Amino acid sequence: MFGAINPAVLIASLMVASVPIMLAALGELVVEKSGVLNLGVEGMMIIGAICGFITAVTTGSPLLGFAGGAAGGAALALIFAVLTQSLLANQVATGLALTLFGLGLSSLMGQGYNGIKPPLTAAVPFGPLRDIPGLGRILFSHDWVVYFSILIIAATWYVLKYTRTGLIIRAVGENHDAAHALGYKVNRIRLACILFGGAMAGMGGAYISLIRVPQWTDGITAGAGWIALAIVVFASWKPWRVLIGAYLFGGITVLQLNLQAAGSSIPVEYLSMSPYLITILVLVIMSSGKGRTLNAPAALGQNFHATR
Amino acid sequence: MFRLEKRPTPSRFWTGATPVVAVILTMLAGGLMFGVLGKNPFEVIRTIFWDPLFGEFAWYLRGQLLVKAGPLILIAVGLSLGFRAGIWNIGAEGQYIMGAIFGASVGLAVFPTENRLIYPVMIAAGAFGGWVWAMIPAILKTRFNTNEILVSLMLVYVAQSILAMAALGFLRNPEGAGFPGSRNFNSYPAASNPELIAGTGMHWGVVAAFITVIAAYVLLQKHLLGFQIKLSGQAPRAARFHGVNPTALVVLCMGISGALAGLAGLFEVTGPAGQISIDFNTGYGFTAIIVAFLGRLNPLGILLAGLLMALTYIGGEMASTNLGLPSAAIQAFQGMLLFFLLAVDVLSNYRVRMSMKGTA
Amino acid sequence: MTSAKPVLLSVEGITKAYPGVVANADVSFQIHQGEVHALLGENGAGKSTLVKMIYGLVKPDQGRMTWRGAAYAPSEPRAARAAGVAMVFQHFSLFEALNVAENVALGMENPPALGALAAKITQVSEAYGLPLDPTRMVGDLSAGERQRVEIIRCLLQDPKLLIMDEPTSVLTPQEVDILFKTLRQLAAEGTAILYISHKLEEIRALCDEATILRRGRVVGTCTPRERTAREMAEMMVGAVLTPPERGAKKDWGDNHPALEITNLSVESPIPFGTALKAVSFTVQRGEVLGIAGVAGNGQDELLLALSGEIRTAEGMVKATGVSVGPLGPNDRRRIGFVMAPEDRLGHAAAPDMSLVENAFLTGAVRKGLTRHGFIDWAATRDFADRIIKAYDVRTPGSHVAARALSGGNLQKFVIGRELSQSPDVIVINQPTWGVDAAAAAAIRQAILDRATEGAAVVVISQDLDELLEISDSFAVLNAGRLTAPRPVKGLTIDQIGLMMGGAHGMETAHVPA
Amino acid sequence: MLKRTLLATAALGLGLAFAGAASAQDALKACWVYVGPIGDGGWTFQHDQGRLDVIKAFGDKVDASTYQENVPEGADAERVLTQMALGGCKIIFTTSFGYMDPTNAVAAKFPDVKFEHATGYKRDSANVSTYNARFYEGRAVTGTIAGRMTKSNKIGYIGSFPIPEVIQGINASFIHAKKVNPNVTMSVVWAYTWFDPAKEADAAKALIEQGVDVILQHTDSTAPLAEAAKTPGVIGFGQASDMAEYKPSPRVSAIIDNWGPYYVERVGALLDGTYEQKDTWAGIGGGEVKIGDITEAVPAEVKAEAEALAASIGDGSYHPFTGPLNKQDGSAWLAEGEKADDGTLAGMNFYVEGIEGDIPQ
Repeated sequence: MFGAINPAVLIASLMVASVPIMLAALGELVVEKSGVLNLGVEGMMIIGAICGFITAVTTGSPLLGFAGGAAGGAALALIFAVLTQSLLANQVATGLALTLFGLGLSSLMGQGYNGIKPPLTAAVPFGPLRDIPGLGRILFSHDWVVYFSILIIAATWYVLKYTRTGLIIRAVGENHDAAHALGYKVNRIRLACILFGGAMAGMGGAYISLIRVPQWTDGITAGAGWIALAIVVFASWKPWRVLIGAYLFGGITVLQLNLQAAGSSIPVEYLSMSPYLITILVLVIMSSGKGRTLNAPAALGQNFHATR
Repeated sequence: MFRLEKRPTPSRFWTGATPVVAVILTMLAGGLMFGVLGKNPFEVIRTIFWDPLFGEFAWYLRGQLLVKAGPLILIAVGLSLGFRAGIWNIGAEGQYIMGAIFGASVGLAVFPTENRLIYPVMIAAGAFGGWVWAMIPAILKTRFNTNEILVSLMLVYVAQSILAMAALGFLRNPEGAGFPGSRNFNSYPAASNPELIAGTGMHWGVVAAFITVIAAYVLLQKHLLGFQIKLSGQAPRAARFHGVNPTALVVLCMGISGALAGLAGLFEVTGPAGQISIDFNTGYGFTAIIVAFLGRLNPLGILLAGLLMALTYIGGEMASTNLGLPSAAIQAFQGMLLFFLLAVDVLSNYRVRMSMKGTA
Repeated sequence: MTSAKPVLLSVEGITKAYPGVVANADVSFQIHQGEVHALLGENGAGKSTLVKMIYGLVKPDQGRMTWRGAAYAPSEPRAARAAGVAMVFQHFSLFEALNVAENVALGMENPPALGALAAKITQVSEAYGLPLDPTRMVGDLSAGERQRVEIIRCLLQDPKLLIMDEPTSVLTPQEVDILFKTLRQLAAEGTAILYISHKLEEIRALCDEATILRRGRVVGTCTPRERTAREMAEMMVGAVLTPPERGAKKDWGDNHPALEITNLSVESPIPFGTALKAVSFTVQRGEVLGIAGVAGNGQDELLLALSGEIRTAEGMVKATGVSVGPLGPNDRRRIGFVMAPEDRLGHAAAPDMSLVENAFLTGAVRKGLTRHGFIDWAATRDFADRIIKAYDVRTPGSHVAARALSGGNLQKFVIGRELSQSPDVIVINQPTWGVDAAAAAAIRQAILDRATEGAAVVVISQDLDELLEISDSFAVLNAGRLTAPRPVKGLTIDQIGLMMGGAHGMETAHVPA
Repeated sequence: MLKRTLLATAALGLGLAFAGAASAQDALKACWVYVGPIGDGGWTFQHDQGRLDVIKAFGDKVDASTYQENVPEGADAERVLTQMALGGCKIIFTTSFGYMDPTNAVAAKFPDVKFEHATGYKRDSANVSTYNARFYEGRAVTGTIAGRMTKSNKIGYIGSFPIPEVIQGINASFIHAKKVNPNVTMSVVWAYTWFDPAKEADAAKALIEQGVDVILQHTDSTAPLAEAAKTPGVIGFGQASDMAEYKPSPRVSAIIDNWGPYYVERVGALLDGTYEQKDTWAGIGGGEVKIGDITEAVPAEVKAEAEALAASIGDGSYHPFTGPLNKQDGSAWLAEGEKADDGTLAGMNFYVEGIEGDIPQ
């Protein structure tokens, strides 16, 4: 039954489907690189989704919508940062609280925005390039956020690997005591990373409510934030692998629906649980390899409190 | 600016006082939120916290409080054991679903036989269902070092798919005119979990919750295993030095929390919910996480926290019907409660000092 | 001679208090250019706090510093580095998952591009006789090599004052020689060195001036070459110390070793750890075996394998004649085999738990503190109180959290907890690390007393002096291999040096076939 | 913007109602329980429109200000219903299938309160009535438009759950599309949700990628229409509510649930004492199902054909399930001229001949 599915269409489609989780996962990657585990990605995404939606609807500008989404995600991340960095709260619990609070607050903010059409984001006009058979559809048929998400992966990769900022982030995530002894402001650096992570998650959420669906409804992110967290582990904290992981997950999601639409004989229930089962499988494969865990930031999830 | 200074020994006073402070702060901040929403904050707070307990219909709602708190407490106590040991089972919702499906399957398989043994077997099957579902992340963690947070969570989605399959397929009521949903257990006495004393809301699940609270309390205070659980969470290396087998502990803690969540599912499906339906799960597994933290991972605390959380649900509902408060406001209110708890928690381990100069 | 050189740094009346502790009280001293200045004191005397203030990590409450005559008050390490102060930390400020060049770059203000920096590292490291490959992961380096990373990080900034906090505690004797050569070369080039140590012979060999701290106060200054180690020690401790005494040796009659390790090989469970390779040794009743070696050569792994935290194959570990390889810690304790790990807070004891709970941590089995799995807290409290009393643990009571105790007191509690279980075999890793002299003496005495009563004792330590003082036989752990134990009597420092370091060719000869 | 204003009005009305609770003491209290948020723009929104119709029709005589959104099915529903009954509600509309058992359980305890359960079949006590709408009648009309409009001859159907109501809709759509366009094929995607815009959008997208150019939806959000809007030439239909904001294309028409008349009738009956227990299953004829405005994107002759069909269903001259019809496996179901009986329809669990794929079990 695979024959009925056009690979170029599928690839183009999965590139769009994976944007939210890719942005959120990339943000979380930077957060985790700095040694912080923020499980509130889902909460930040959905706040980003509603803030982006409200901003776009109010201003009429999708671009401002994305800025609003990023700001909303970062604002929620700030709560996380204050709790974990200043008040030394448990990161796991705080992350979960963030998700629960985000879901509630977003639905509160979204009252009255149900069923409204947001301003549309058009595809980037590539002109004739778009009509190249196959490639045109894959490479030149998308909105700007799709390209932005790939660019920001590249930028994050470059910054983490080749710049001093990246080196400092990695150092803080590796050994906060040593970084503190060298005079780096551990909490401030982490704060910046947490805010970046929140902004990226917020943009990812805004992509769902402004482009992918596009409308607002309660719980619209539907677990994408958790998938993003899984992708960070899958990617073993490497930016380019976030891209692969997001495309893989996006691909499975798109493929299972296409298989249904193409009349596949695989029962629907199995198709709909397949993305999650495959995610688990991939997590198992990634974590069972020996030495792989070495890439995890050594101080991940530990709070830092400067004593003496 | 302020600065934190670690206390040599955790403050006993603040350990007890922080939840109270958190509730008060939440009332203040929540009141502000309700005010912004155009409601009278005092009226809303009174409707949420006072009316269900002492209002006109308190005689009915007090029992409902137990119905709502029962599964929360049952699940939260199980989760708290794992959380104390540093094992993060976030997928109780899935285990709750699977417990309900397993237990219901047993009951429906023998329908309409009447036998005293049916319900006990169903209880065992429910616990087993939750246990099995929790064993998946447990074994993946111990064998392959796979993150249990993510796996247990992914399995919630899988369990939901299975629930849909059950409601639409293998457990569908054959006399239900093709509609989704199983037979109703309330009309099958041998397999039902009725209200034990009319009007109290007491059903076997609430009884189980109370027993679990006491058992967990004794376990943590008096038993070697409780000591090992606490030790593993506070100082994992010291725990191994003591002789704790981390693999066994993960399996045990996940198993207990899974089985308790499964039990909660079973009691719910045979009692208050009555049947397997597509939307059978209403988030008890996730809310129980808040309850566990709100109760400071202490069984007695969880008992109180579960009741408090049930109060916010039922009171919130009343605020919603009577005062037109959006139901989402209650959810945000509950989130706030957890935030404030985490925030003031710092007081039990740290002293807050004001400093003249800005911190370096 | 020193007065001829201009003053570089002057510390005047510095006071720093923490809640409950005065870390520094009215401390004043001066460092001259090109001088090697020792800061001498016991653990807890306030040395570390003092240098952290000089390095800008901590701000003094009172007092002032001048740098080349100008006021000096660094608000952060960056400012200190800009002035020309560099510091090598006792617990290295290194990042294991980053490579050497990246680690160096992190300690510099304006590092060149990583490529250029790598070239410079190679160049400087060779100039000072400290060879280092800039592309290697720090996690893969030995402790000595790690220290080189720190030193080179400092040297690249062309410091005027180099602070070294207990630099030799992780070095082999040969490495110490190399380090001293480098430091003398630096001093000759005009760099002042502030050298923090409690090792008196080293200070006599290296330093021009010494400032001695006790309980946060300056209690004296001296020129180390002109004083004996004993004189300085008494200034440092404030009392006359008596070396531990060994009770009369008895013949225990049986020739079966109490502890017998045969071809013990295990992978390390610790990231960047060292695997043990065919370690073999035996210890008789009443014997103390000292195992020396530089940190990171397999000490932690050896303790884990002996404690049962790493299970091993049948036959590799035998205690009191029982093969315990596959048994866990509690089964080992049951037959009288107890151990005390190095890390007090987090490994030997749970920091947030009370002393009662921590007494239960290892005492449960031998003291019979459980019944059908239920804990007898009254008996446990009793046990904890007895440890506190017998080993002079200074604490308000057994209810306080372990983290509230000072290092020395907690160590006395931990060692006392094991020794008061009347064990037959005891393994202790770093019994007196970070412990003040009085407590250290008490701990050593307690260990020897237990040996006199017939226990077989293994002491793993990086403190050679300590090992030579209390051991009957002596072996060295190097890259996961253990040399054949030798009697301590008649062992010279040169021989120890050969056993310890570098001489990789020698190792095979020591490993029993 | 329309809906926001409506919401604001509703909120205002609510506030007033609360303030005037004492004075309205004698008014008949009618209450509603909703499964989703009013703002879903579909199912719950339409029920709430019905509630507003009641307010409009009776003014002071009826207090229809009490409702509860987002009530989970099961124990919570039972509690909410009990609270409402205790709180003085005289007639309670429970607007989701999942409320069936709770409704009957609470009804047994409050014989003086009337309970009206939507889409269910259990009427255990005398005070429980049930009501439903013949949505399949509307599906026949949209199926006709779909068959005429498709250029790729592929139409898609987004199903919520494989239950009789949805299967009726799939069959009715397909039968009538096939009738006007024998080459048509239909792909069904099951979303396993009534309302999840993200999932529905994904499902619509997958259908479009498979070459579908007409999307019929049996889920309640506008997301499939929003997705259709992204691809020129793809059309769809409003579901439950008019979804007029996607006019004239991709939304070319709509199946509208119109509960107002029923609610007004039942509350009115209770007021004047003519109320009795009953089971209502009305369609286009009874006004419960309305066909939304067919836009200019549809050629006039197709529009006329569709309107004629709707009219013939409405006046009872035509039944959408009229033989000859075979089941999917080729076995005979309805003979020439034979009409399906309500019992078979209510439990429909098979596809008609020509639909590919299996109904999930």
